[in-house]
Amino acid sequence: MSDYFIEFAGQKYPTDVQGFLKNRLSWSADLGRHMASLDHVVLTDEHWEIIHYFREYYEDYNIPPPMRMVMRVFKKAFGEENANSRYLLQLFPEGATKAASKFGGLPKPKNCK
Amino acid sequence: MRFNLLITGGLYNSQAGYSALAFAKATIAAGHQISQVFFYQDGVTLGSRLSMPLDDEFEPVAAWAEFAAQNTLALVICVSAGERRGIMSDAQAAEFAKGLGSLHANFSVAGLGALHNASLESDRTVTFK
Amino acid sequence: MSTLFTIHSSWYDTTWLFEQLGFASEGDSIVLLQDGVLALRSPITLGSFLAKCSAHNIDVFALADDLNLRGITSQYEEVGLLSIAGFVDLVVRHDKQVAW
Amino acid sequence: MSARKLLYIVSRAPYSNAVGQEALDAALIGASFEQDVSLLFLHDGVFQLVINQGSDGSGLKEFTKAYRALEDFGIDKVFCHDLSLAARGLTNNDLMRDVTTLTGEQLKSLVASSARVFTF
Repeated sequence: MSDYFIEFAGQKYPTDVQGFLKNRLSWSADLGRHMASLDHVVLTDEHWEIIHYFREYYEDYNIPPPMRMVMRVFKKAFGEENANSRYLLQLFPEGATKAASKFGGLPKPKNCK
Repeated sequence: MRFNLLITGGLYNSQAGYSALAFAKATIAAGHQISQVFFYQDGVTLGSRLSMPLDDEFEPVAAWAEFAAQNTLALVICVSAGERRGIMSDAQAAEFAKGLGSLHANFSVAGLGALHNASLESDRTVTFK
Repeated sequence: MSTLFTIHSSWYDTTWLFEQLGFASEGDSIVLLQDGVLALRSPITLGSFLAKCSAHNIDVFALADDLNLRGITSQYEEVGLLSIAGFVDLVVRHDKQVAW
Repeated sequence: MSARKLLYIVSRAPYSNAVGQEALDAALIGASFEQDVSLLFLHDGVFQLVINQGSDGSGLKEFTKAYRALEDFGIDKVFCHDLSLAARGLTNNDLMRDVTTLTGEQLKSLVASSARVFTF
């Protein structure tokens, strides 16, 4: 059992020390919103677009999507002019891969880069 | 010539640490340079400061640490391979709330990018498994 | 571009390398080291493998220190005994190494 | 500098060790350096690609799913050794993704033409 957890709606959700969920299947959108609020982030539609993409990609491949692919999705959803890494960094100041994984209930991405 | 060494064999399941050290010494003796020694897969266990062989046994970690100090050599442990196997610096251990780290002071931690940088910049990459 | 193949593990784990694959090309070299030197005492003769290597101009070596450590003497004249300094020279003489 | 040919060879089966996961990690980094990456499955390594892997998701992670996404990460040269497949009673139909099968002779030239070879 994990030493760390998030308490939400009367339930305890085990996490790692940095607040990433141990069991991605226990995730819900409400929990994701709560996790973001703990990091002082209010999730907008744009955030959700990215988070859902991360979740679907991870479900298919057990790995976070490469940034190139994230950009492609972003471009499609919000137009060429908004789809740049600067804009993505405004949405997710901690880095899109790390934050989208976290709020989407996915494990912490490897830092072997 | 610039050599980049990659060690993937573990502390006690392979002779890799011993062979690579002999090779590294011969490389320097022949007038070549070693750009970096990268430890990956089970090889990261060679960076454990907590390894304590019997007094009359070969001490791979201490031998590497001493050789690196004498030749100002970079000994680099792969961060993710190390974290999987419990070889991490004090800073990493603190980040994970695990108390003190297990990494020997003469080793450092970096990502697989460091292996690729060194490999692409060196004349030879030599792997010991 | 020539390649230096190094075989680090026992013959019993790497028979497939010797049997299945003609992995080396003309001008390449093969070095047996660590448990790789056990191949020199394998019950199955290395003769045909060595004859093939010789026909393709592929040199085969074994690291002398690792033979001595294990109390093994080579029964094959075709296998050159290599000091660690000689090993370094071989690495220099080939463009890259492939470790098995 | 033009991209160099980096070859990553996996010759061990998945799950009893971290070899496949760590070979994959290395190959993905090689590709992120915009090098010309090839991934070759050889000997027991061909078991990495067998279709329908995985338990109920509670135990060992099915990291091999990522092999179906290699192109997204810039790796589009994925090879299997033909005899390694045949020796294990496997054909391309048993694999989770498209691969190019190589004969021993083709494998030899792949190794010969690579600038760096990382074996796992």
